[in-house]
Parts: sequence; structure tokens; C-alpha cells
Amino acid sequence: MDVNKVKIKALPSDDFKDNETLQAYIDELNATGTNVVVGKLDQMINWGRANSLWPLAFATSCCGIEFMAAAAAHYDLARFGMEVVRNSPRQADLMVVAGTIVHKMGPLLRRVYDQMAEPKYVVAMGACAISGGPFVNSYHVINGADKIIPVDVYIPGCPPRPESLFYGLLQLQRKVKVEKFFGNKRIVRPYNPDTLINPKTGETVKVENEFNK
Amino acid sequence: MKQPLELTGLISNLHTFFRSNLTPFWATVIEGALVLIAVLAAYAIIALALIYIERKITAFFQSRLGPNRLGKYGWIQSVADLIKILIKEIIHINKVDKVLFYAAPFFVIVSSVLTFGIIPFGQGLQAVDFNIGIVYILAVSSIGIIGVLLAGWSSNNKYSMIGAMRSGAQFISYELSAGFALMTVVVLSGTMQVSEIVESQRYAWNVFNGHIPAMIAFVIYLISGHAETNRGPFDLPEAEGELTAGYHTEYSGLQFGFFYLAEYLNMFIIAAIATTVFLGGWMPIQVQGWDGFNQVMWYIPSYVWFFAKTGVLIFFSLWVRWSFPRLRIDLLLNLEWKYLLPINLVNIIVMVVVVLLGWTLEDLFPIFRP
Amino acid sequence: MNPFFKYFSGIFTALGSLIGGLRVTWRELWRKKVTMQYPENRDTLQISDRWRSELYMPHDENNEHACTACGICMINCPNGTITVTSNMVENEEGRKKRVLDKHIWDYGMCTFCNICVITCPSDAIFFNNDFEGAMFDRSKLVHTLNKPGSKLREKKKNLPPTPLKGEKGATISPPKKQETQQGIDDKKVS
Amino acid sequence: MSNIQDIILNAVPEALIEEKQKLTVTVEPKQLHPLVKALYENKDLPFDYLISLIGMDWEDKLGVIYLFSSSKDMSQEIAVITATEDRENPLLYSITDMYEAAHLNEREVYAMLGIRFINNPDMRRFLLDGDWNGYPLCKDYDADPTLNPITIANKEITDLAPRIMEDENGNLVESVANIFDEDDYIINIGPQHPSTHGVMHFRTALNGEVVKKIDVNSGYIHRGIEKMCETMTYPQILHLTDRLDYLSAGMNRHALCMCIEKAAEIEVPMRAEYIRVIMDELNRISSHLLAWAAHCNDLGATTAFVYGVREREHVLDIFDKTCGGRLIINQNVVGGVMFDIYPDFQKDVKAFIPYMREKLVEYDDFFSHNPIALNRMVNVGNMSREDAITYAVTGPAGRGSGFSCDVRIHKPYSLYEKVEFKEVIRTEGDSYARYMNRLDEIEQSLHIIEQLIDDIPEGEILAKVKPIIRLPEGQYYQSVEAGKGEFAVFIESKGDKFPYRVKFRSPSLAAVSVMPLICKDELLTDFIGIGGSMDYVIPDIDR
Repeated sequence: MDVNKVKIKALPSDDFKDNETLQAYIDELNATGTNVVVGKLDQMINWGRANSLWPLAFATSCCGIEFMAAAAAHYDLARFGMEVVRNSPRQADLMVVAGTIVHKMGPLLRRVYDQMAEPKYVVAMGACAISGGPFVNSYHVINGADKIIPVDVYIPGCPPRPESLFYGLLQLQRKVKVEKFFGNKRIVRPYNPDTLINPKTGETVKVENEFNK
Repeated sequence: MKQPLELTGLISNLHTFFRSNLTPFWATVIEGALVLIAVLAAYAIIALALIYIERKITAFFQSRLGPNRLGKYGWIQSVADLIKILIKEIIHINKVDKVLFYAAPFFVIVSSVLTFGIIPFGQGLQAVDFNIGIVYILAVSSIGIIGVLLAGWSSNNKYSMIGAMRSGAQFISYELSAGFALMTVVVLSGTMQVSEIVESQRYAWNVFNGHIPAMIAFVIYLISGHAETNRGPFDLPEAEGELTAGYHTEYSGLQFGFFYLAEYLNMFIIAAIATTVFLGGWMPIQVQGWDGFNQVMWYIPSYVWFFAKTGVLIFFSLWVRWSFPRLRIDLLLNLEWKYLLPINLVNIIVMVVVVLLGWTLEDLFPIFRP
Repeated sequence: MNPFFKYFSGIFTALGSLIGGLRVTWRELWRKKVTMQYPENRDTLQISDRWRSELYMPHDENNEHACTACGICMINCPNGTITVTSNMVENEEGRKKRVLDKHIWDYGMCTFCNICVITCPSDAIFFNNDFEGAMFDRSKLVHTLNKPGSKLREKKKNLPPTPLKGEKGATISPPKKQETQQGIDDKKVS
Repeated sequence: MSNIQDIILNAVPEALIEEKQKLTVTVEPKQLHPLVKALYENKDLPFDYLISLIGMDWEDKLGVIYLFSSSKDMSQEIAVITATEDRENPLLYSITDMYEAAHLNEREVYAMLGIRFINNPDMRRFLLDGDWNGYPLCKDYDADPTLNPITIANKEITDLAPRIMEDENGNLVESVANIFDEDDYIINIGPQHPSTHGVMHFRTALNGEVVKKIDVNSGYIHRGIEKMCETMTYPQILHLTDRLDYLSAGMNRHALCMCIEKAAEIEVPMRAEYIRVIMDELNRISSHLLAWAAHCNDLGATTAFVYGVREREHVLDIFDKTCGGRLIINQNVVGGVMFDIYPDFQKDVKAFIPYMREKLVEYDDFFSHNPIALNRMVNVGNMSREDAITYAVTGPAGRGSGFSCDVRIHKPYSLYEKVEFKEVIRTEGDSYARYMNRLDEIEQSLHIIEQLIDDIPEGEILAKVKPIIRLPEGQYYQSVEAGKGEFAVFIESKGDKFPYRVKFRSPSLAAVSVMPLICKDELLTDFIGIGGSMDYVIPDIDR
């Protein structure tokens, strides 16, 4: 499958950035190969999934306000079918990490992510969630949400304007649309090794909570 | 009267076809299966349509556009939601009360399907028609609350628990008002059978026939109906602000889908019952003696009448929902016990008096008598 | 006041103000909607000229830029978003001169405080308003601003129109789409 | 002032009194409590309002600077300094018996500097986890990431509050108290919860649906801004203030700029002052609009939320065109403003004013008189004037309780002396008063903008500023009226290009600290509504 076959309404795929990464992702998925019938079913399922991404706003700071602005009248997240903001992680498909993640919040971010049902996606919105942003040198800030959970799309900005957020969500839709429900699963990227290895002892930190016992 | 678009002919043809070609047992089985399929299909389609309509109308009230990227005006948006939710993972949670946890969504959905069965969608389009139809409605619709309570109790989650307890208090209170409001109509039309209630409203809808007390009963039924189904501004059990998602916080995937569907369907059911008992159901607008006019009205099939009237009520419900803030639990109970219930009790007596003294529209003006 | 009368007047004032609320939403139902439809409106979308999205280094037709690799932007950046690497190159007269090797800017870390643009002594870097920056890969957000093979502009001739630079308050022509697109292709840093 | 000096010397004869930017009194730890008590009980001018409590590390000493003011005359301020030389086990005396606002502040100082306060009944660390290694604001803090590794393991929250109390004989007794009763039904509102306006963690003990007790647990967005400031030059610090209370970004930055300008004696051009004030007021409008919207949303009126944000977009558009930012506007810099106004600025603002007035009327129709809303706001979350003062609640919330605390009036800065506007005060002290205050303040802000918008003078927008700013040695204070209340900046400089210590007074911290009091015995639902009416921004608290 070619990346140009992934259609998004009103935005031709040539105008999208970062087509190479998506193409590499498709190739990786295609490595196992599937037959045509399943492919069609996959397309239908992906169409459903991509257009019904119910977000969970993990909003910690400024970016959360821009997320709210995006959901309000001027920008209207509802046009993408995404206005059904679920506050319960169990019912959400997409976690929008909007804001700084600090040491104290880290375990909770991970826990909320673990509570979500598959298929689940994560969008890192804003500089803080991508890399720690303005607070990258601070003692209490985790430099990027991807140290704790896998991130599918990075939306830069501080905070990104709602159009930027929409562009990021469209990118995510493209990613959802190339995945396979039958045959092989979506590729879950490994967690950043920093978090899973205790820097003191060199051992892997075992996450213990009531959800994975 | 000519009724070219009605389905009554088709149904009776099918009925005679099965009866003449099969043994009575198999005829009943097949007819039953067909009715079940038809009801479930209608259930699913109406739910999808309602989800779309609600999202769109909500958006318009909020000066937004709502879903508009899937199909023209986004009309297949809820199909995408359906596909997504069907294959979404169902999380199995360790520390829940397993049996109750898995049973709860079924209670909710079964309750609303059963109530759905008694709604007369049009002439002859009614799955069951008891002679105690109103009692059936009241009985069956209260099964849903068991589902909500079980969901809240079994989830082992404090938010769910509070949501469920609120729901219980709310439902029990408003069930009284809803019941009394319907009883007011029973007093007026003298029957509990749904088809007869519709038939009795041929020339004067109940809401006009019983004038003042009927109108009060109508308003009270709408209020308490929405309170019963946990629709805004009475959506305390799932008050997003404080309880994240209320009683269904721990449900995911299709189980959550059941709650979600049932919520929308309950809104429809309340509107449909209100239409049936107060607004003449599927009966077209008719005036005694104006045969030409009546004929024209009958050309519009009865199910269109039904859905049009129901649609108006649903629109009104959405309008209210998106205009008002949420009530607090004590205000909610105040409203019921201090206002609705006393008014309702007085109202039913007034209705009895009106009927006994022959002050209904039908009695006063023979032109409205069927 | 008579409690009986109060009970009923309470009901009616409440009903009156409820209807007031309903009227507001009813009017809103028929008003024109304010929603701006991105991405359908991409061709007509007006983003403010001053909106800061991507840092870029203007290059002229000879593939020359104005950056002298002085590193002031790097020093002034509050969180180390900018890294300027330079080489010492001997010119014809035998004097050693600092030449820009790579001007690396991290889109995913920038706070858009505009200090680098304001303090740049040679007006070499500016922000554009191309807000479409979401990527699948974190490393794609790290941009090298100078194009491969580009070099320092010798004299201050044929300057491209100076975009807005803080205190000058001038209006700018927004950077051409083509230019940024090209820029992106070059901004691959592994 | 001499009168105050007498009172001070009467209470503590050894006190060292200096006339700096503020009247500064330095005392030994043991004499602090008597001194503060004397100031607090002063009849004519009681210093009953604790503006901020600043933990300090002077390397040889660990100490605290208290900044007091009077509710009778806000322009009177006094700074009290006390310090201990014991770095191993620093102990100071608590003033929580007089100032409720000191509770959380003292806990914060403990977390940041390790100073424990005798007689504070709850000496858990605020903002940081109990097992955090080291005290970040100490100058010898070891920032080695291996000491405090990132973890994803869940942590148990302890309910045990250690404390050091002084008994009648003056002996110090360490003990541990339990915050909650054994069989309390505790539900967690937060940290990730739709109605906490961020990541605040209220542990709420319920009695049925009635709130019995609230324990405020914060720090889920503690980013260590104050520590970061110590390694940054002054222009670099500016961008951090925007991210404290991001809804009043411009006003916060204005405070810091003024503080630096005052210290470095930089004269700001008139044009810049006009632009600053207009932008501040627009910012206030956007902040109050969002507060209104979020409050309505908390009460369950989603549509009102959308309306509020819709109007706010008009302000954001003006910001966007002026300074290229919507929320974080990056406008003020030391010596002036970064961007001049764009050509249509005045036209846009003048179009916005009547539009906003029209919408205010619509809000009134839509929500302010709705019986459900009234029932949920009137007489709910009552806060008396005394409570507001002792908890140091300022802004629309404080003024809703009759506490006249508008910094623009009492300590006028920039152009606020020249413009005419009313301080909106209500005395009911309930949610509805706070709600109405915000709407009225929007009207006042429009009025201020109206007066300024037509006569923005021509000229420079930026004064000549040295490329490297060094502040002379000393302590500098500056307050502004931000969207949520009094926002104050404190800078201590040692003459370097980096500040020695920067402290931001967060108005939201006071608003949160009063929550346990005003939510007690209210329903859980109202707890959310009261939170909305207090309008706190969590990153402002956590810094």
C-alpha cells in the first residue's frame, strides 16, 4: 500500500508532512502480507475507527485550554466526530496529552493509559508533552510523555493553535487508516527504555498496580 | 378512507400467507421471529439516527456545525461510531462483581427493547398490544433502573456507586409522577390498552380533550420522563463534572455501547409514549365532517405522523437539555416531592371531576366525539 | 407574603426565566454558525502574520543566508532549543573566520518566546506562520535551518524583505509556501 | 510609618528596622511570633493580610520573608525577615494561628527548603512527594536525576501528618496526626478529573453526598519554575511567567517586567504603557470569560461554556494579530512591549466593545437568572470577609466577600491612576456574588479600554535597555491585579545577571486553600460548582 492511497477529506496526502515515516510504518505492517478480502474489511473498520476517535483530554496546563477552545464553537472538534469527550479512560480511544508531565504525575499518566481499551492512541500536544518544552531543565519535569507511554503523533507548538491540533488529529487518522485489524495487530512501539530501567540499580522497573496483577 | 402508503395490507397478507401455509405453531414462531427482527432493526436504526440528530442539533444550539466530514452533512457519523464500538476491546476487570457487572448492560437494554415493543409506530405497527398496556409500560421501563443500580454497585468504583445511588433515588421519585400522569390519561380515555387510547383520540387529542388537567399531566410526564431516563438537565447519575461518567465509568467497548444506545432510545421512548397517550399517536389530524381534508391527511401514512410528533417532542427535549444547567440532587427531589407530586395528585382528582361532570371537549362539543 | 401565593409566584417567575433561557438558545439555532472549517478552508485560511510557528532561515537565490554563527541565539534561548555548530575556516587573506556548520532548532521544544529573533544581530532567523507541524516521529521535529551547501551572504545586498522582527513593528509578507516546503525536506536530522 | 515602627519596637525591642522598597524588619526566630502578633492586633492598621511567605536560602542561613499588608489599607506593606543558621534541622515558628493562608505556604517552604514550622498542625510536604530526595530551592540541592528517578509505580498516599508542637513548658514534641477518620468514605476528585480545572487532587471525605472534609493535595504540575529562574537571565525568565496562570499571561508578565524595570530604573515609554494596559484588560476579559464559561460548565450548562469560549475567541484574535500568540502572548518585555499594535488594532478593539456588551446582556438572560443556576449558586459556598482576608483570597472571589482588594486601586501601577473605573464589590460572599463580580468586571475592563483606546500616543514602544540586565543588590516587590487576584513578584538580587531568588505569589493558591472551609457541609455537586466560582488555575499554584 502506498501512502498516497490514504485519503483524508479536503487535505491531499501530498500536502501532509512526514509521509516517509508513515510509509515506513506501512511497509512494516505489510511485511506479513494479507489477502484482499480481509483488506476490504480492514478498510471499513479503519474508516470507522479513524472517524470516531473519542478523546480523553489529559489536560494539565495551557494546552488543555487550547484543546477546550478547539472543542468550542470557533473550531469545533465535532466536525471530525471527536466531540464525545469521554472522561472515563475506559471509553476513550485517544488520549490527548496536553501539558507538562511531572514526576508526580508520571505514574498517573501511565495508569490512565493502562486503563484505556485497545485500540488506543496517544497524541502529545505541545512542547511540554513532546519534550518538556520550557521546563526541560527542571528537576521535577519528565522530558516528554513518550518516556512513559508510546506516542503516535507529536503536535508542536506552545501551545499549538487549534488548527495545529486538527492537523495533528488528521495525521493520526492517517495512521489509524493504515492499520490492520485482521492478520496482524497494530505495531505498539516499545516504551522508552529510560523509564523502564531504574537508573540506580539498572533493573527493569516492574509496574505494579491492580490493573496488571 | 384510502391509505395507499400504509403497511397494514402487507402485514395482514403476510399473516394470512403464514397461517395458510404453515402449522399454527410454526406460523407463530416465524411471525414472532420476524417481529423480533423488525423491532431490533428499528431499534438500532432509530438509535443511530437519534445519535446523529442529537449531535447535530446540539451543535446548532451551540453555534457550531457538528459532525460534517463523513458523507453529506456528516450523516453517517454514527455508523462510524457503531463500527468502532463494536470492535473495541472490552476490558475485563478483576475486582468487580462479575455476574452483576456483565448482566447490568443487558438489563438496561432489555428494558428499553421491551418498552419499545409496545409503541404503536403506525396503524397496525405494534408488536404487542395488551389490554393493560399502560401498566406494562410502567412495569417494563422500571427494569432499566435495576441495570443502572447493578452497574454502579458491581463496578467497585466510588463514582459509579454514587451515580447509581443517585439514579435510584431519582428514578423511584419520578416513577410516581410519570405513573400518575399516565393514570390521568387512563381516567380520561377509560382504557389502558394503547391501541384504544390512540383510537379514542381520533378527533380530539387527549391533551386537548382533557384541556387543563391533561396539559398539566402532559408537562409533568415530559419532565418526569426525562428525569427517569437520566437525560439532561436531570443527568445526575452520570454528571460528568463530578462523577466522570457516573454509573458506567468502568464499562468499555460494547457494554458501554449498550448504555449509550439505551440512553438515546429511552429519550425516544419517552417522546413516543407521550405522543401516543397525549398527542394522538399515529392518528392523523382529522376534523369531524371534513371528509376531503381527512382523506388528504390519511394519504400521509400513519408512521410519518407518529415520527413527526415524536420528533417535535425530542427536539423540545434537546432544546431544554442544552439550555439549562444540571439540577442538584436535593433540588431534583424537591421538584418532585414539593411540586410535581402534589400538583399531580390534585390534577388527577380534577381530571376525575372533569370526566364525571362531562366537561371534556368530547362531552361539551359532540363534533370531537369519535 | 402569603405562603400559598409565594409557592405559585415562585413557580411562575421560575418558568419565566426558564423561557428567557430557552429564547437565547432558540435565537442561536437560527444564527449563522461561527465555525471555521479547517482543513476545508485551507485555501482561504488567514493566519496572523505575526503568529510564530516555525523558525526558518531565509536563503536567497544563491543559496546564501545571513547567519554568522555567532551563537547569540543559542546563548539567549531559555531552554536550549537552538544549537549552533560552526567550523573555523581560513579565508584567502589567511584570517580564520567562523562559518556556520549547522543551525539546529527543535520544533518540539521551542517555547516561541521570540528572544532569538530579537537578539539576532544579523537578522538571519525569523518565525513563519506555517502551523501544520504535526509529525509521527519525534526526530522529524528537529530542524536544521541552513540548507546544505549554503553559505554566508557577503554583503548586505539583495536582502529579502525583512519579516517582522519584534520591536520594529513592520508588517511582513508571509513566507511562501514553496519555500517552507523545500525547507522541510532539508530538515532531516537523524 | 513611625507609628508602626513604635509598635514593632514595643513588641520586639531588638528588631532591626530598615527602610528599603518596603519597610523591612529582621528578627530572631523566637521573636517572630510576638512581632507578628503585635502587627496583627494593631487596632488602627491591623496587618491581617499575608501577601506572601517566601522561603529563602541565604547559604549561611535558611529563612523566611513574610510580606504583610492590611485589609484596611492595602497600600501599607511590611516585610518581616527571620532566619535560622541551623541547616541540618531548620526550625521556625508557625504563624498559622493568625493567618490561615500560612498553612499551605509553610508546607510549601518545608518541601522546597526543608524548614519545618513549630506549631503548624500539618507538616506534610506540599507540591512534592513525601519521599523526594533533597530540597530543591536550597542552593546546595543535588539535581542528579538518579536521586529522584522517573517512576511509573503507583505511590500510596499517606494520611499521616507529622507535626512539631510546643507544649506549655516550651518543649518541642514531635507527633503524627491522622488527616481522616478510619471509616471515612473518601473519594478522589482529581488529579485527572474533568472539573478540577487542571490537575488538582482533592481527597474528599463524604458523609452520604455531603462533603465532610477535604484534603488538598497538589503538585501534579509542579514544574520548579522558581528554581529554574535562578539559572536564567532576566529576559529569559519572562517567558516562564506566562505559563504560571496562563489565562492571565500578559498580566503576570507585566508584573515581572515592572519589578525588573523598577529595580534597574528603566523608564517605560508612554506608548508601551498604553499598549500594556489595554492588553492587560483584554487579557482580564478573556480570563473572566473563560472563568464564566468553566463555571457554567461545572454547573452542567455546556452550551454556556461554548458561548463563553466563542466570545473569548474575539479577544484571542486580537492577541494573535498583535503578538502572534493566542494564550501565551509574549507581549511585555523589560523596557516596553515586544510588538507594536497592528494598524487595525483600534478598529478591532472598538468593534469588540459593543459586541461584548451585547453578549453580557445575553449571558444575563441565559444563565444569571435561571432558577436552577440561582439555586445552585445563591447561598452556596459562603465565605465571610474575615475568611477571605485570613485565607488571603483576592480577586473577584475576595471582592465577592466584601474584601476590597483591587491592586489597581490600592497600589496603582502603570496607567491605572489615570483611568476611571469602579472596584466591583459584593458582600454576600456566596458563589453567586463571585459569579456576578466577574461579569461586572468584564464591563469595567471594557470601560477602561474605552478610555485608553483612542489616545494611544505615538512614539517608541521600547526603552533603551542594556543587552545584559543586572539588578542592583536588594529585594524588589511588585504586585498586579491578575485575573484571579493579586499576583506578586519578589526578586532578590545579588547584583548578578541572574536573580538570586524569585518568588511568585499565586492568587489561586489562596483560592484553593479556602476550599476545605467553604465546601464543608455542602453537597458534592456544589463542591464542583464552588470550585468553578473560585476559578483557580492549577499551574499557578504549583509553579
